[in-house]
Amino acid sequence: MRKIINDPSNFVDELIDGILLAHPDKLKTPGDDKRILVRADAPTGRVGIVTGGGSGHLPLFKGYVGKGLCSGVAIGNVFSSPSAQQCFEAAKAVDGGAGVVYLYGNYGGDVFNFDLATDLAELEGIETRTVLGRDDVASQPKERKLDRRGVAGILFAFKGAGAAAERGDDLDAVAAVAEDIIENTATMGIGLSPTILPTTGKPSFELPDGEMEIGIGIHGESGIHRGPLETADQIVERLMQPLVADLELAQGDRIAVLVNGMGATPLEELYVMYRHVHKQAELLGVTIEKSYIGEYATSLEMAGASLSFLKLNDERLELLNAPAESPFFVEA
Amino acid sequence: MRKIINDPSNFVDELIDGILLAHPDKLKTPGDDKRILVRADAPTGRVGIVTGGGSGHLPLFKGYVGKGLCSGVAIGNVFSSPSAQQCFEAAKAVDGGAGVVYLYGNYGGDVFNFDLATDLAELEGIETRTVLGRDDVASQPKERKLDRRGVAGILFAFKGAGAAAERGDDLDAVAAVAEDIIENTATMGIGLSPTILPTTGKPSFELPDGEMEIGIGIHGESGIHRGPLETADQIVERLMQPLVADLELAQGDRIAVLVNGMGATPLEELYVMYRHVHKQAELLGVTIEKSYIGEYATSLEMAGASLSFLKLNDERLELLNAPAESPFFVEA
Amino acid sequence: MDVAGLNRAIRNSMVEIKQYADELRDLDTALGDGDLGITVSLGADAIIEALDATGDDVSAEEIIRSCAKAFANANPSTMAALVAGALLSGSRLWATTSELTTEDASAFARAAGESIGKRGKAAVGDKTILDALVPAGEALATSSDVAEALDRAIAAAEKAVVETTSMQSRRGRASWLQERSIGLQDPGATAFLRFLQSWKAANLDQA
Amino acid sequence: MDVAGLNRAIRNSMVEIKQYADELRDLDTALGDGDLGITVSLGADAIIEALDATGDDVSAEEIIRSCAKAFANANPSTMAALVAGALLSGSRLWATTSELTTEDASAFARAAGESIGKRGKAAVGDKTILDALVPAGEALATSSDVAEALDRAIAAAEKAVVETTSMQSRRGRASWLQERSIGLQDPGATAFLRFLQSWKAANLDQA
Ligand SMILES: Nc1ncnc2c1ncn2[C@@H]1O[C@H](COP(=O)(O)OP(=O)(O)O)[C@@H](O)[C@H]1O
Ligand SMILES: Nc1ncnc2c1ncn2[C@@H]1O[C@H](COP(=O)(O)OP(=O)(O)O)[C@@H](O)[C@H]1O
Ligand SMILES: [Mg+2]
Ligand SMILES: [Mg+2]
Ligand SMILES: [Mg+2]
Ligand SMILES: [Mg+2]
Repeated sequence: MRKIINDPSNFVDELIDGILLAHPDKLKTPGDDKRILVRADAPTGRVGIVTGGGSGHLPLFKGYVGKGLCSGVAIGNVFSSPSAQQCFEAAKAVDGGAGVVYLYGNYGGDVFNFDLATDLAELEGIETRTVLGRDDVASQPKERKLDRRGVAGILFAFKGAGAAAERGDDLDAVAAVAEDIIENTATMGIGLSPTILPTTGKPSFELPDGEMEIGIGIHGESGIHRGPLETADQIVERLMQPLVADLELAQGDRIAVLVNGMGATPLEELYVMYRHVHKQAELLGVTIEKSYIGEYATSLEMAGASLSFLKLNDERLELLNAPAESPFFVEA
Repeated sequence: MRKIINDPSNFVDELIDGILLAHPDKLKTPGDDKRILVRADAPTGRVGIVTGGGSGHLPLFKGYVGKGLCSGVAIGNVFSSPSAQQCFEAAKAVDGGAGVVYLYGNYGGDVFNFDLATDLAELEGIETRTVLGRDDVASQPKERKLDRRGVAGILFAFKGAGAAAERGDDLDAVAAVAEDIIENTATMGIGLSPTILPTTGKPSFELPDGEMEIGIGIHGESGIHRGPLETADQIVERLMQPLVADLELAQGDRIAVLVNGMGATPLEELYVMYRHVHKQAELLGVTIEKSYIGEYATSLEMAGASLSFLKLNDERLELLNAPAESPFFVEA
Repeated sequence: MDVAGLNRAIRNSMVEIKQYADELRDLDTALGDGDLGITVSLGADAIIEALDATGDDVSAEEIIRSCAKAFANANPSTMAALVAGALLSGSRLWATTSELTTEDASAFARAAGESIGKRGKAAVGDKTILDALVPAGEALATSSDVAEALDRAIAAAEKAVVETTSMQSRRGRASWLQERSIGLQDPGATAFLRFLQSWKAANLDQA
Repeated sequence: MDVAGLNRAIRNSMVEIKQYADELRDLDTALGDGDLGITVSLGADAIIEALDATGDDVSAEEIIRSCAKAFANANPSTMAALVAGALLSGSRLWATTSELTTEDASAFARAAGESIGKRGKAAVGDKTILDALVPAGEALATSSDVAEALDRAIAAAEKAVVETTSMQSRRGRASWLQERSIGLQDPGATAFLRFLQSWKAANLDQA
C-alpha cells in the first residue's frame, strides 16, 4: 500500500486535525466531536447549508465549507456516512434561526443518517430541507433519475446555493436553488486505476493496464462497463454524449463545465480533455460560460476523470460567479 | 500506460491549448509560438518576471503566471527545457521598460538556454537579472548549496518577487527579493511511485510496494537513497530534520510551510503530514505563520510529497500575504 | 432462552461473525464500495462493548436497543442504518418477553424485514438483505425446537443467497451497476446468512 | 572528405544513431530524468531535416552550424545545449576547409571539448560526455587514415565509457544522486561513443 499514513484507523481524525491546525481562521469544530466542521463565523444568521458524507474525496466535502459555500459538514470514515447525530450537530451549529438545507450526495448510508438527523433537528425546532446530489448519468437511466448517485457535479449546487444563502435568500429559496442546479447538472466519469481503502489495503477493482472502467463512481465502485483505454479525445466524446443527451443541450445553450480529476490524474491531462470539450461544444453551438478544471471530488489515489455540465441561465451563472472562499476553493 | 492523452508528441501543445481556451481572460500567447504564455495584461510597465522549464509539473510553471506572480513563462516539452529563443520571446513580451527577472529552477538544460536568452535580450536592450531556484537540500550538501536543484520551494519566490514587482520595486530590488527568499528556502521530498514520460511510456524508476525513495526530484529522478515505507509521522520527521538544520531554525523563528503533493498523493495524506509538521514545529518553538497544502509542483502521476520551509521575517511574510491571482493560484 | 442467555448468545455470535469480514469486503468490493467487511467487524466490536456495559438485569428490548445504537454508529452505512432500524422495530415485540421462543424470533424477523423494506424502499426480489431475511424468518416459525428452527432458517437463507447471484440489483449502490450486477452475489444477504451461521456455531452448547 | 561527403556522412550517422535511443533513455532514467533518448532521436531527425534544407553549396562551417541550431531546438536539454555550443565552437575551425582530415576532426573535438568544459563548468573526471570526447578526440589525431583514426577514437571512447561506471557524477542532474551515482554508466559519454559507432557503421563505404 503506497500511502503516507499512520494507523489507518486514525486516518480521518488526523487529517481533520491537519485541516484545523492549518486553517484556524476559516474553520472550527463546534463541540468535542471533530467530525463536524463549520465556518469559523457560524452561525451567520443566514440560511445554513450542511453537507456531509464519507472521507477520501478532498476537496469534497470538507473543502466546500466557507463563505458563499456550505456552512458546515458532517464527516464520516473513508467512504462511509457520518452518523445521524453528527449530521444533526452540524445543523445545530450553523443554524442562526433561518433554517438549514441538507445538501449531500444520494447514497443509502448518507440518506438514512441525514433523514434521522432531520427528525432530531425538528425536535429542536430547527427547520430543515433536504436536497440530494444525483448527477451521475451512468448510475441510472433517465427514467430512474431520482435514484442516481451524486458525484462531482454537486460542486455547482454548493456554489449556487451558497451564493443564494449569502445574498440572504430564505430557506425555501436556497433549497430551490440547489434543486434547480442539481436538476440541470449531469456528470459521467471513467477510471484508469482503482482506489485503495486505507483500512483494508485492497484495490476497489483490478484493471489491467490498457483498459478503462466507464461510468465509475467516487467510491471505487466499478463502472457500468469496461473497455480498452481510448485517446483523450475519444474519452471526451464518450463522456460528453450522454451529458448532452441528458440535459438536451442544443445550439445556443450555455453551460458551465467541470473537468474533474479523480486523484492521481495529472492536471495536464485534464487540460488536454478540456481542450476537446471546448471544441466539441463549439461544434454543437453550445457556449461554455464558466469552467472548473482540476481536482474537485476525488476518490483517494484513483486515476481517472469525470466531466460535468451544468446547463446555465442568467440566474445560475450569476450565482456561480458570486464570490466564495474556503481553504480549498476561492472564487475571487 | 494509464494516461488520458492523444498522440504523446502533441501532449504539451494540446494542454496549452486547453489552458488558453479555458482562461482567455487571464493568459495570452504573445505571438505565434504557443510555448510562451504571458499575463493577459502584459506588459504592465512594472518589472517583468519570466519563469520556465519543462512541462509535467502543473501548476508549476504555467500556473504561476498572473497578478502578483510571474508575468510570463517559456514552456518546454515534458521535463525538457524551453529553447533560448522562447525564453527570450517571453521576456520581450512582458518587458514594459522596467526590465525582466528570469526566475527558474537550477537545471543544466534550463540554465544554458536562459543564459543564451539573456544575451539575446541584451541585444534588444532588455535588461535582465537571473535568479535560480535551488531549494532541494537532498540534491547537494550545504557546501555545494549553489549547485542544488530547484523544486517546489520556488513557489515562495514567485509569490514574493511577484508581490514586489506589483508594488513597483525596481529590477534590482525584485531580483533581490527573489534571491533573499530562495536563500531562506529549503525543501526535501520522498517518492512512493515513479513518474511515467508520455513519450516513452516508461516508469522513471521501479519501486517495490512497501518502499520509498528519499530525496527525489520533480523529474522522476531517483532519490539519494531508498528505504522501507515509513509512517506519515516518521516521514515528516525525516523530511523536517534536514530543513531545520539547513535553515538553522531555532526557538522563536517563524516559517512558511509548503506540503506539496507530487501528483498522485491524496490531499488527505498531505493534511495528515501537515498535522505532524505543525506539532513538531511547536516542539521546536517555531511558529508557522503561513501554510500551503496541496499540489504546487508535481511530477505527472508520481506519488509522494515534498516539504518546504521558508524562514520568515516581516518583509517576507508581507510579500507572501499580498494578493495574487492566476487561473491556478489565488491569494485573496 | 432468557435475557442473560440472549446477551451471551449475541456476544458469542458477534465474535464469530468477524471471521467473515474479508468475504463480505470482497463481495461488496465487486458490487459496491467494499466497506461491508468494516461495517460488520466494527459493528460487532461495538455491540460486544455495548453489551459489556449493559449488564443482565434489563429487558430483551433494552438489550436489542443497545445493539442497534452500537451498530448504527460503529461505521454508519446503508447496512448499519437498515440493521439498526430493523433491530429497533423488532425489539418492541420483546419488551415484556422473558423466555424467547422460535415464534418470537420469527416475529422479530418479520418486523425487522418490514422496517428494512420501508426504509430502504425495497422488496423481496430486489437483491438485498431482504431476500435472505424474509424466507429465513418464515422458516424460524416452522419448528419450536431451537436447533431445528435455526437449521431451517439457515437452509432457507443459503438458498436465497445463492439465488441472488443471478438477479439484478434494484436498490442501493449495487443498482448503479445495472446489468453488470447480474452474476454477483449480494453482500447484504450474505451477511445475514453469516449471522445465522455464526449464531449456530457460537451457541451450539445452548442450542 | 569534402563538404558534400560531410553532409551525407552526418545524415547517415543520424539515421544510425536513433537505434540507441532506448539505451540512452534507460541510462538517463537510472542517472537522470530519462530524456536523453528523446533528445538524441528528435535531435537526429531535426539535423536530417536541416541538412535536407541546407544543400551542398555551402561551407563545412555552415553545415555544422545548421546541425547545431537544429539539435539545440529539437529537445532543449543539457545535452542539446552543450552539444550545440560545442558544434558552433568546432565549426569555426572549418570555415575555409574544403577537404577534412583526421587532424581537422581532432581539432574540432578539442574545440568542442573546451566549449563543453566552459559552459558546463566541467572537466575530464567529472563523469560527463567529456570523459569520452576528450580521449577520443586525441586518438583521432594519431593516424591520418580515416578508418584507423576512427577505430582508435572508438576504442578510446569505449574504454572511457566503461570507466565512467565506477566514478561519481560531479555535474548536472546525475550529481544530485551523489554516492548513489557510482556504479552507473554515464549517458552523455555513452551517447558520444554511440555517435562515433554510428558514424563508422553508416559510412563504412566512404571510410
Ligand atoms: N435500499 C436498500 N434496501 C434494502 N437493502 C439494501 C438497500 N440498499 C442496499 N441494501 C443492502 O445493503 C448491502 C450493502 O450494504 P453497505 O455496504 O453498508 O452499503 P453502502 O456501502 O452502499 O452504504 C447490499 O448488499 C444490500 O443487501
Ligand atoms: N555541466 C555539465 N557539463 C558537461 N556535461 C554534462 C553536464 N551536465 C550533464 N552533462 C552530460 O549530459 C548528460 C545528460 O544529458 P541530458 O539528459 O540532456 O541532461 P538533462 O536531462 O539533465 O538536461 C550527462 O550524462 C552528462 O554526460
Ligand atoms: Mg459504504
Ligand atoms: Mg532533461
Ligand atoms: Mg458498501
Ligand atoms: Mg536527461
